This record gives sequence, C-alpha cells and structure tokens, in this order.
Amino acid sequence: MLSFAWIIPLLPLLAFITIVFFTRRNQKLSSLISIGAICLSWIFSVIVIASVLKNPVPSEFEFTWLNLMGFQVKMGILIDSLTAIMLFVVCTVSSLVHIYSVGYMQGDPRFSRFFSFLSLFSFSMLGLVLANNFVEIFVFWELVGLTSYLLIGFWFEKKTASDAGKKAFITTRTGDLGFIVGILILTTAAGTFNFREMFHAVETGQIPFGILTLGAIFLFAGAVGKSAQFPLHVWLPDAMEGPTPVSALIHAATMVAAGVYLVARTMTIYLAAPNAALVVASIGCITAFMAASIGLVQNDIKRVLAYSTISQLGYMIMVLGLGGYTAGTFHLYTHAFFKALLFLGAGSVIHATQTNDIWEMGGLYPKMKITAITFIIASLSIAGIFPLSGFWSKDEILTVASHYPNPIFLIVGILVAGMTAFYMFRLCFVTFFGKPRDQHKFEHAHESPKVMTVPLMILAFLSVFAGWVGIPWLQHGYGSFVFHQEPHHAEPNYILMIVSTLVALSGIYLAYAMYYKKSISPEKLKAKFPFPYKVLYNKYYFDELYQIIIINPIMKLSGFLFNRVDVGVVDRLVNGAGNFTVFLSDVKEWFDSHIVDGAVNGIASLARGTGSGLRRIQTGQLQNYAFVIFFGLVLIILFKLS
Amino acid sequence: MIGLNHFLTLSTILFCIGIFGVLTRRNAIGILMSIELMFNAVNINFVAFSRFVTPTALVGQIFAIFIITIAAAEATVGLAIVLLIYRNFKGINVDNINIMKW
Amino acid sequence: MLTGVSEAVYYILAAIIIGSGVMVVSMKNIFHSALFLVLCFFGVAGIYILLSAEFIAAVQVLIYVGAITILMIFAIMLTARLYSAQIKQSNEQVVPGLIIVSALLVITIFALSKTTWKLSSQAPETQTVAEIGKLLMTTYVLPFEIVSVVLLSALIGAIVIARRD
Amino acid sequence: MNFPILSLMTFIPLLGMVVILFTKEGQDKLVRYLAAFFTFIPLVLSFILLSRYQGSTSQIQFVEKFDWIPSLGITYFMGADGLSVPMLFLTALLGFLSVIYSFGDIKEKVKQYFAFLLLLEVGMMGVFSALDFFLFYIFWEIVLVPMYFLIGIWGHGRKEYSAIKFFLYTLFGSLFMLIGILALYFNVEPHTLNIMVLIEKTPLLTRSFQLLTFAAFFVAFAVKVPIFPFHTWLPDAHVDAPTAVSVILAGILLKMGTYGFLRISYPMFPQGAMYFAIPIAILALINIVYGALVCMAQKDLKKMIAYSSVSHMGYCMLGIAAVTVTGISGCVFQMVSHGLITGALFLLVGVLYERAHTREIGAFGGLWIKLPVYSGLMILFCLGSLGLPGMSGFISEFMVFIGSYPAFKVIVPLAVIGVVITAAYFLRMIQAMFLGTFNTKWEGLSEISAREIFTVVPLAILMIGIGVFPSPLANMIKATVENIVHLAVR
Repeated sequence: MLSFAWIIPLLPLLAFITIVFFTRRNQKLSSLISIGAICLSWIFSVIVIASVLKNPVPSEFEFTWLNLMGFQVKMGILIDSLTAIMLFVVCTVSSLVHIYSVGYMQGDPRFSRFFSFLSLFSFSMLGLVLANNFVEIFVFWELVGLTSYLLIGFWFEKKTASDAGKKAFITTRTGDLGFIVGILILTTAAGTFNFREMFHAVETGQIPFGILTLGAIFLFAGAVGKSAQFPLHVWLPDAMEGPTPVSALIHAATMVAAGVYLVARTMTIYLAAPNAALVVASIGCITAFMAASIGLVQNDIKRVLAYSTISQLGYMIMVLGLGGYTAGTFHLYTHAFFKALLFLGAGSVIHATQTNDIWEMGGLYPKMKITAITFIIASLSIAGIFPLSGFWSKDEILTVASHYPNPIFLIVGILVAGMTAFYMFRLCFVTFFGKPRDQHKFEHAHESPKVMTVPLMILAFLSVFAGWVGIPWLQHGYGSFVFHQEPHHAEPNYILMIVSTLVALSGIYLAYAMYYKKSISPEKLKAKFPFPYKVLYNKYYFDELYQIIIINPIMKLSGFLFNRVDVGVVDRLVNGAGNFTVFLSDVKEWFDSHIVDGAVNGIASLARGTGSGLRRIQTGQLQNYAFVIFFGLVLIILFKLS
Repeated sequence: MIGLNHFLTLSTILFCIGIFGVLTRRNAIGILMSIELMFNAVNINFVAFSRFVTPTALVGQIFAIFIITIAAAEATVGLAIVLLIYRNFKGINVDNINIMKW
Repeated sequence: MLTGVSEAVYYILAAIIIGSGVMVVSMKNIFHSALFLVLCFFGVAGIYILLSAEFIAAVQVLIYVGAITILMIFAIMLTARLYSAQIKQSNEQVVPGLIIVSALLVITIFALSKTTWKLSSQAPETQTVAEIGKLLMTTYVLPFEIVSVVLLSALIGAIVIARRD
Repeated sequence: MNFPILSLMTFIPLLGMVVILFTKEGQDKLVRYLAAFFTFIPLVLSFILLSRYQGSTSQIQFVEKFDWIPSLGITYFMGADGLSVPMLFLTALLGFLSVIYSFGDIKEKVKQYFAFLLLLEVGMMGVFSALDFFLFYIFWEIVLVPMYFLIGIWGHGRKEYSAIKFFLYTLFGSLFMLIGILALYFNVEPHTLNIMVLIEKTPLLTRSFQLLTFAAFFVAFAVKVPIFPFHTWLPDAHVDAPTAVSVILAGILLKMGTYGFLRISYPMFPQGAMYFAIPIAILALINIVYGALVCMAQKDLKKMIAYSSVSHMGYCMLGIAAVTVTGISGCVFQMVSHGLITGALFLLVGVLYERAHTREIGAFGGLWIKLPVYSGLMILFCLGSLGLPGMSGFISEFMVFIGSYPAFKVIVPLAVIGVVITAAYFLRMIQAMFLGTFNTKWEGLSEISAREIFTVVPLAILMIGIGVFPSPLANMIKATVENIVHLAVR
C-alpha cells in the first residue's frame, strides 16, 4: 500500500533532469519545477506518515538490482516510523528552503543550476532515508555528499568556497572509508545487505561479538564524517561558505543528520555491541562539548550556528550511544526545524547587511521585526526553554543520560545546554539589539521579501509546536510512535526539567548581562583568560593540526613517491635495466668483434696472409710460369722413367 | 752413318735451344723467335720420321706443311700482339708486362 | 741411309743450326738474333733436302726465311729504333734455364737411345711435289681447307689487333 | 559454421587499412571517412554480437574453428564468451570514437596514421577473440607495432623515448608469455595450442610446473595491466601519445592484461592462482594506494589521469586475486568502466590541449565560467572516475571490495583508503582547473565542438547506464565468471 513512496525521491530527480536538460535557460520555470516537485513530495510524505501512524508495521518493497552468485543487491524502500518522520522532516524543511531560496538567490546568474542542485539533493536525501539496505544507503550517502560538495562550492569563484567544498567532500569521504569497511565486515558476516535481515542475524547472534563491535565502530566512522563529529567535524564550519539556504537545508537540518539517522537505523547493532555504543556515546559527548565551547567565541554568525549544529548533533549521537533511540530521533526531528529557522534567519540578516560578522551588525530588531522575532523563537527553542519544542527533546536526552550509571554524560549534557543558551543569545543580543555598529550597513538593512519571511514564520511555528508531540504526559506521543523494540514512554523527570531550565536561563542571563546590559565586560574576560580564549577562538587548532599531521605528510609522501620512488627508483630501475641492456650489448659487441669475429677474422686473415705470401709466386711473368711448367715436365718424365 | 737418331737428336737440341730462349729471353720478339726454333725442331722430326719410317706415304711432310702454315699464322698474330703491346706499354720488354701479377 | 758426303753435310748443317740457334737465343742485339735465325732456317732447309723432302725445304725457305723472318725484322724496326739502347735485350734466369733445358735434353736423348723404331727400308719417294699436291687435294683436302681458313682468320685478326684506333 | 562475425570484426579494419593505403597521398578527407567507415562496421557488428550473445551459458559462442597448421596442432580458433563480448564491444566503440576524434587532431601524415590506427584495432579485436595460443600471440604482438609508430610519430614530448620504452617493455613481457606458451605446448599430450583444451589439461600438470608457468604469464600480463613495479611505461606512453591513442591505450590495451589473467592464467593454473593470491593482492593494494598518491603529486593533467589508471587497474587485480564470483565480476565491470571513463577523460584532456597547448593543471582556473559544457563533462567523468554512486566506477569498486574482502581481510580495508585519495586528487584538479576565479589568459578558448561532444556522449551514457542498471552487463558476464571461478578453484 505504501509502495508509492518511491515516488517521493523520484519527483525531485525528475525536476533535476528537466532543469538540466530543458529549462536551464528559464530561471523562473526552473525554480517553479523544483519547488513543485518537492512540494508534491511533501504531500506524499504526509500521506506516508499518516498511514504509518495508522498501521505502524514496517513495510518493505524491493527489486533485484544486481544478481551474481553470492552477491545479490536489491534496491528497495523500507518504511517504518523512523523513515516516515525523516521523510516528513526532510520534505518540510526542503520545501521551505526551496521557497526561501527564490528570494535569497534572486539575481544569481546560476539561479537555475542552484535549483537543480537542490532538487538533486532532495532526491539523494529522500533516497537515503528510504533505503532498505546498506548498498542503497551508501549510494545515496555518496550522492548527498556530492550535492553537498556542489552546493558548498556553488560560488566557486571564491577560493574559500571551492576549498570548503573540497574539504567537505574529502573529509566526509574519509569517514565513508570506515563506512565501506564497516559494510564489508558486517555484510560478509551476515551474508546480506538488507537492514532487517541483518538485524535479524544480529539479534539471533549469528555474528560473532568481536566482528560485530568492529563493524559497528567502522560503520560509525561514516556517521562521524557525515554528521561532523569529532574528529572529522572540521569541514562543517567551512561549509558555511555555501549559500545560506544550503547551509540551512544541508548543513543544519537534513544531510548532517544523516549520520544520526544511520546510527538510529542500525540501532540494533549498537545495542548488541555495547562497546561500540560506548564509543558512539563518547564521541558524541566530546563533540557536543567541544563544539559548544568553540561556539562561545566565534564572530561569524553562520559559524556560530555551524558549531551549534555540531554540538547538537553530538548531543543526538551521544544519546543514541546511550541507547536513547526515541530521544535521539526526537531531537533530530525538533532540531531540524529550529536549526533551519536559525540559518534562514541568519540568511535573512546576511541578505540585508551583506556581512557575516556579528560585530558589524547590531540594532537590527526595528528594521527586520519578523526575522528577529522568529530568530529569537528559534534561539529559545534551541536553548530549551519551556514549552518550546527544543525543551521537550532536550529533556528527553537528559533523562536518558541520567539513567546511565556514569554521570559524566548528564553533566556534559547540562553544561552544553547552558553554553548553547549563552552563545545563542549572545548572537541575538549582538545582532538585533544594541546600537548599530556599522551605520552604512545598518541603513542599507531592510526586511526580507515575503517569499523569505513566510518560510521563517512557518518554521517558527514548527519550532514552537513540533515538539509537543513528544510531551511526556502524552499517552500516544512521539515515544509510542518512534521507538526501538518497545515503546518508550518518557516519564517526566521534574528535577531535570527544572535544573535544565535554570541552566538555560542563566546562560541567557549571562549573555544578556555581557552583551546587552554590558554589566560584565567580555573584553575583560578575554584579557583574564587569554589562553582558553585563544584556543577556543582557533577551534582547538584542529585545522592546523590536520594540516600538519595529515595533509602535509600526505602531500609530501605523494611528492616523495612520485619524485623519489616512481621517477627516482622504479623508473630509474627500468631505465637502468634498459641502459644495462645497452651496456651488455656493448660488451657483447666487443666480445663479438674481438673474440668471435676475431676467430673468424683470424682464419680469414690467416688465409689472406698465406695468400699474400703465396701471391708473390704470381709474378705475372709468363716465363716464370713456363719455367715451372718445364720443371714439372722434367719431373714427370723422370718419374715415368724411374 | 747418319740414321734417324741423328736427326732426332738434332731436333731435340734445337727444341731445347728454343725452350731456353722462351725461358730466358726478355724481349717479346725474341721469345717469338725461340718459338719458331721449336717449330723447326718439330718439323725436322716430322720430316725425319716420314723419311725413315714411312718413306712412301709423305704424311709427315704434309703435316710439316700444315705446321709451317700455322707457324706463319702464329707469327702474324704474335707480331701484331707485340705491336699492340709496344703501343700500350711503351716497350716490348716482358718484364714490364706483368698485369697478371697478383 | 746416308753416307759419305751426306754424312759430312749433315754434321755441317747440324753445326750451323745449333750454332745459329744458340746465337738466336743469346745475342744481345735482337736484330742480330733475327739474322742468325735466318741462318738457322737455311740450315733446317738443308736438313730437309738431306731428308729428300725438297718441297718442304722450298716451303721452309719461302715462308720462314722469306716471310716470317722479314716480318720479325719489320716488327723489330717498328717497335724500336735500331742501335738504340732499347734494341738490346737480356736473358734472365739463365742458370735455372740451362739446368732445366740440359736435363730435358739428356733425358730425351737417353729416351731416344733406348727406343727402337720400326724403320722402313723402302726407297723414299722421289716425285714428292706431285705426290704432295695430289694428297693435299684428295686425302687431306679438309685439313687443307681448314688451315687456309685459319690462316685467313689469322691475317684478319692480325690486322684487327694491330690496327690503330 | 554460420556467419563469421568475429573474423569479420577482426579483419574488416585490416581491409580498411589496405584500402586506405591505396588512396592517393593528400586525400585526407577521404582517408578520414574511410577510417570512420571501416571502424563503424565492427561497431555495428558488435551490436549484433551483443544482441545475439546468450548470457545464460558459459559456452564459447560464435565459434569459428578449422585447422591451420595441423602438424603443429595450430588451429584458427575464434570464439567469444561473457568475458570477451564486453571487451569486443568496448574495442569497437573506442576504436570508432577515437577515429572520429582524430578527425581534427591529426593533420600530418593522415593516411599513415589512420592505417596504423586500423591495424591497432585488428590486433585488439584479435586478442579478445582468439582462442588458440598461436593466434592469440600473433594478435598480441600485432598491437605493439602500430602503437610504437603512433606514439613515436604523432606523439608529443619525449615521444621516441616513450614509444621505445613501451615497445621494449611489452615485448619483454610477451617474451615470458612465449616461454609459457612453449612450456605448455611441450608438456601437454597431444601437443596443442588450443586454449580451451589446455584449460582442461593443465591442472593435471605438476604443481611446480603450474607455478612457474603462472609466473611467466604473470609477468607478461602484469606489464600490460600494468602492475607495480612494471608500470612506469604507462605514464610516459599515455602522456606522449596522441589523444586518440591514449584513449585506446588506457581503454583497451590495459584490459588485455587483465583479460589475459582471466582467460589464461587463472583457469589454467589453479595452483598458481592459489599460491600467488596474497602477493598479487598486495601488489594490487600497492597499485591502488601508491598510484593514487602519485597522482596527487602530478602537475600535468594527462599524467595524473595516466597514473589514475595505475590506481584503477589495481582494483581489477584485487578482484581477480580473490577468485570469487563477485570479485571477478567487479574486475570485469572495472575493465569496462575504466575503459569508458578514462577513455573519455583522455578525450577531454585532448580537447583542452588542442586549444590551450598546455596540460598543466595550475595554468588554468575558473574554466567552468568560460566553458560550462566542457567543464560539466569533465567534472562528470572525474566524479565517475572517483567512484561516485550512480556511475559505473562505483559498482565495480564496490563489487571488488565485497568480493575480495572475505579473502583478504586486512588488505581490502587498506585498499579502501585509495578511494579517499582518489577523491582528493580529482577534487584538487577540479578545483584548480574549473573552480576559482577565471584566469583571463584563456579568454580565447572556444567551447568543446559538436564532434568532440559526440565522441564522449556515448561514453557518458554507458557510464551512467551501467551505474544505474548494472544488471544487463552482470547477466552477460555471470555464467562466464562463474565458470572462471569454477575452473580457478579446481
């Protein structure tokens, strides 16, 4: 009954093909096709979610794609509650971003191309969500990476943009390396690519524990790359070089969540391999804290949001590692809306002021009321203020963390919540309030057109209310819809709620005090703790570190291999062999001419010597010959007579 | 008492003189002369055998005539060659005519 | 068998022939050699008469003395000026030549002395000229014709060879 | 015997060569059309071949067999199975396209050039359809001669050096093959050179004999593939050859090596295959990672692509070494896919070189702005080459990994690193050449012409076609590959 779901990714693909081959020249038509396709997909996704709600039994449809002995790949779709939620989130955010882009990308010479890429991305992302096996998910995983590359480097004239695209692609591909190996390990052990068949194998213990753990950890590497987790998080902040709608769609709401989705999808494996799960949780925890701390001091509005994304993704990964399937996916779901809203709002601000630096903004509230209000709503939501959606999902996460024996996860979780509140409101206060710092830019600033603000408002609505499906008091809320094995009915933990709210509020207050009232001077703090500030400001020096310990050695190695080994040794050996052969032939030539030929020539010259000795007899004097003749005659006669 | 052997001995001596001339003379005409001597020695033999062995048949004499004729022809050609040699080698000393030398 | 006067004539003739023959091959002056050659030919003609071959003797005188020797002298005169140094000639390898020749001579004479000939005691033909002419035109007509052709071709050949071109 | 399609495919280019040699000097246009015509016929025939091929069986099909030199057991034996049919098609396609491409490229000694090109096609077709060692060896050697002249006369740079290096290197390799062939001939009763018969008999020979002969054939094929450390002829020959010849060199000649492994070495010497599995896999790993790293250091675009061939052929060898159906299928896929992709990349490099007269990566920049179609095609093929899903390269690499992982649990994960490095060097190249600010020095560059587009579009269609629907190709090779594996694990 749900087999029509394959149409959902197909529509954007068709839009992509149409735009590339036919309507490229007509910008307006191109954008309309693209938007139409994704909106249609959204309608289908709503139908899917409705029917899954009605009948939550997972359904699967597939066909054989490639069939060889011992290697059968099927392509198909798996629809369960997780897929349905993801479809809904992706379609929603994607269609809003599509619409928003019409305004944001207005006047860009490559307007049509932008929409074709967006469509291609939507196709890939929806395909990824629908995939029912590892090959398929990997295929779309890579396609998503490609579109991300293309969109980050969309303004490829800017060196930073094309650099960022390259960095993103290569960094995530490094993670994919682990992904491939993980797939190899797991599928070889289980003998299938299909998710559910593999989960069945895992649950029935067909895969040895060691292999399972190893495979799970390798698999997670893919998620680390895609979801920008420590230590492969470095690409995401740079990816902000792309157009802001792209950042909102791909690098905040959907694609980066693919890693989280992967872990959620393969939850069975991690539950069966607790060591791997612990690795997952630890990575998530480290990432959440690290990224949040970097976010505290960044000045680029989009970079702050990027680190916030990394941090929130770390949150989700952490809770998934702790077994909080429902909590993780729930946060993924709510986060998508408010993070997309934040980015789109930031985009609106950037669109108005033509700058990314928050210290060149300020006092924008009166000029761009809708943007400011929606931005603040999103900030409240991400900070986890009651009763916005962020509050409920964060609460779920902290609840799960509190069940874990080691309190470190809970502590970090609360700490990160506080930091999140602080840096988000630092952003709000600096950007929208206070005095305008750059008068020229301030005057130039204006509210964005309707096509941009309407998506903002819709997202703001969702940021507030989307989380309400997961209110712990609900009997049939999110937890009874998206769950692993058994419905997880979140129990309200009032102490945690209060604590986290307090922490968030104090974070907001701190930001208010520092950046609005200026009762605490950030400059003094900076001066007081120069070293931590510097470390944070330079993002823990990850880029520099990678440059030194990975990129430079590899470049050196490749140069070395080419210049020294390939040209210097292998090729020289080959040429040496050639020259040696030439030398040998010289030697042989000498041998030939002196020894072999010498013998031959020796015989010849012996003959010649003899001849030239004997030829002296040939005087040419006929009389000498006659003399000999008669001499012979005498001899013959004498002989005869005797 | 002069018999066949006398004539044969005479012809032998003459023939040997001719050989000696052929072997030692350095002048092409001299060599030709020596050859004529040898012809004469042969002719003496023929005529002598004709006289003492077949006195009535005259075969030896006929052959002597033929030999004389051939000798004349030989002398003609030989002397023509000598002239040619003289013209080409500016001399008829056979020492100089050694193009057959190695 | 010759006896008496004939015997003396033979020895004289033999001495003339051998003496002039030796002179022919040993004279320094080629012109003198040619003259001794004439003498030698006369001697041989005498021997023919002694052997009762008058026709041969006549032919000997006609051709050898009359034709060949004159030809020789012409050749000498054409190839060298008389009395010039060029006319002088020398003998080489005389000693080995003498050895060879004397060896040959000794051997031949030795062989002659050992040989017995089937001698005929008939009287020799007296009308030799007519007989020879008859034989040449009958029994030996073919060799005769061939010889004449050889002679003709020799003449033409001599002209061709000696011709200045 | 019915329609001798294989012989026709092989010898029609020869006929074409003769016809071209009879044309008057200077009639370049006629020569070009003749060459196109005589390569188009084999292409049409190859479509017939594809359509009439029965994929369900591993039997040799389209057999043409009769005695040639009976006293020596030599037969004229042509035939095709699932391994050769894709290769024959690829040969016909690339042969035709490279002739079309050469229309504009070659301006001197046109007649001789096309004559050699056609002769080259004869050799390649023959190698892929001959099933008698004598015939196989003849065709194998025929390929060298025109290649030598094509590089040496119409090449660039150090062309004579490269041509000689190529020639001697491959000749060095085929020497070992000759030894191997003779060894087989004299050790099998009755003496025969029929490959199919030999495959049945050789496993009965002693182990040490199998190992030695395997090693001899290995050298011959390793040079062609090329496997590290026999690879240094490749960058020189590829870079210095004229574009169309580079295409054939990369697209088909390299496959002769892997084809040899699959047709001869593995089915004939199961012992050797087993004994040398790990060393070959290690060499394949070196090829993959080393080749990719070396690519990163390249400043010359063509050289980079040449080295990328070294890396990509490593996947083939990895798939072969594992002797699994999936691995070897992956290898065949990679053979086809690499032929398509690298062929197209060389064509595109040629297009740029013809206009800009330089291939230095650093000399360009922002070409996407000026040449959108060209850049789009180039980036498409680069993405295909770095194994992006949806294109043929991904399928083959993935199949190789899946197929060889059970056999080499350590080597394969290391080989996966090659995928990342491949991405890195291709992206670096794309960034340096097509992205960034436009280098105004190239204001005068003209967009890729319709004829040139025509030469790469079929390759793009096939690349994406195989990437999206791999089943047709998989079904075609399936039975044959299963048979090879069956023979190789005796």
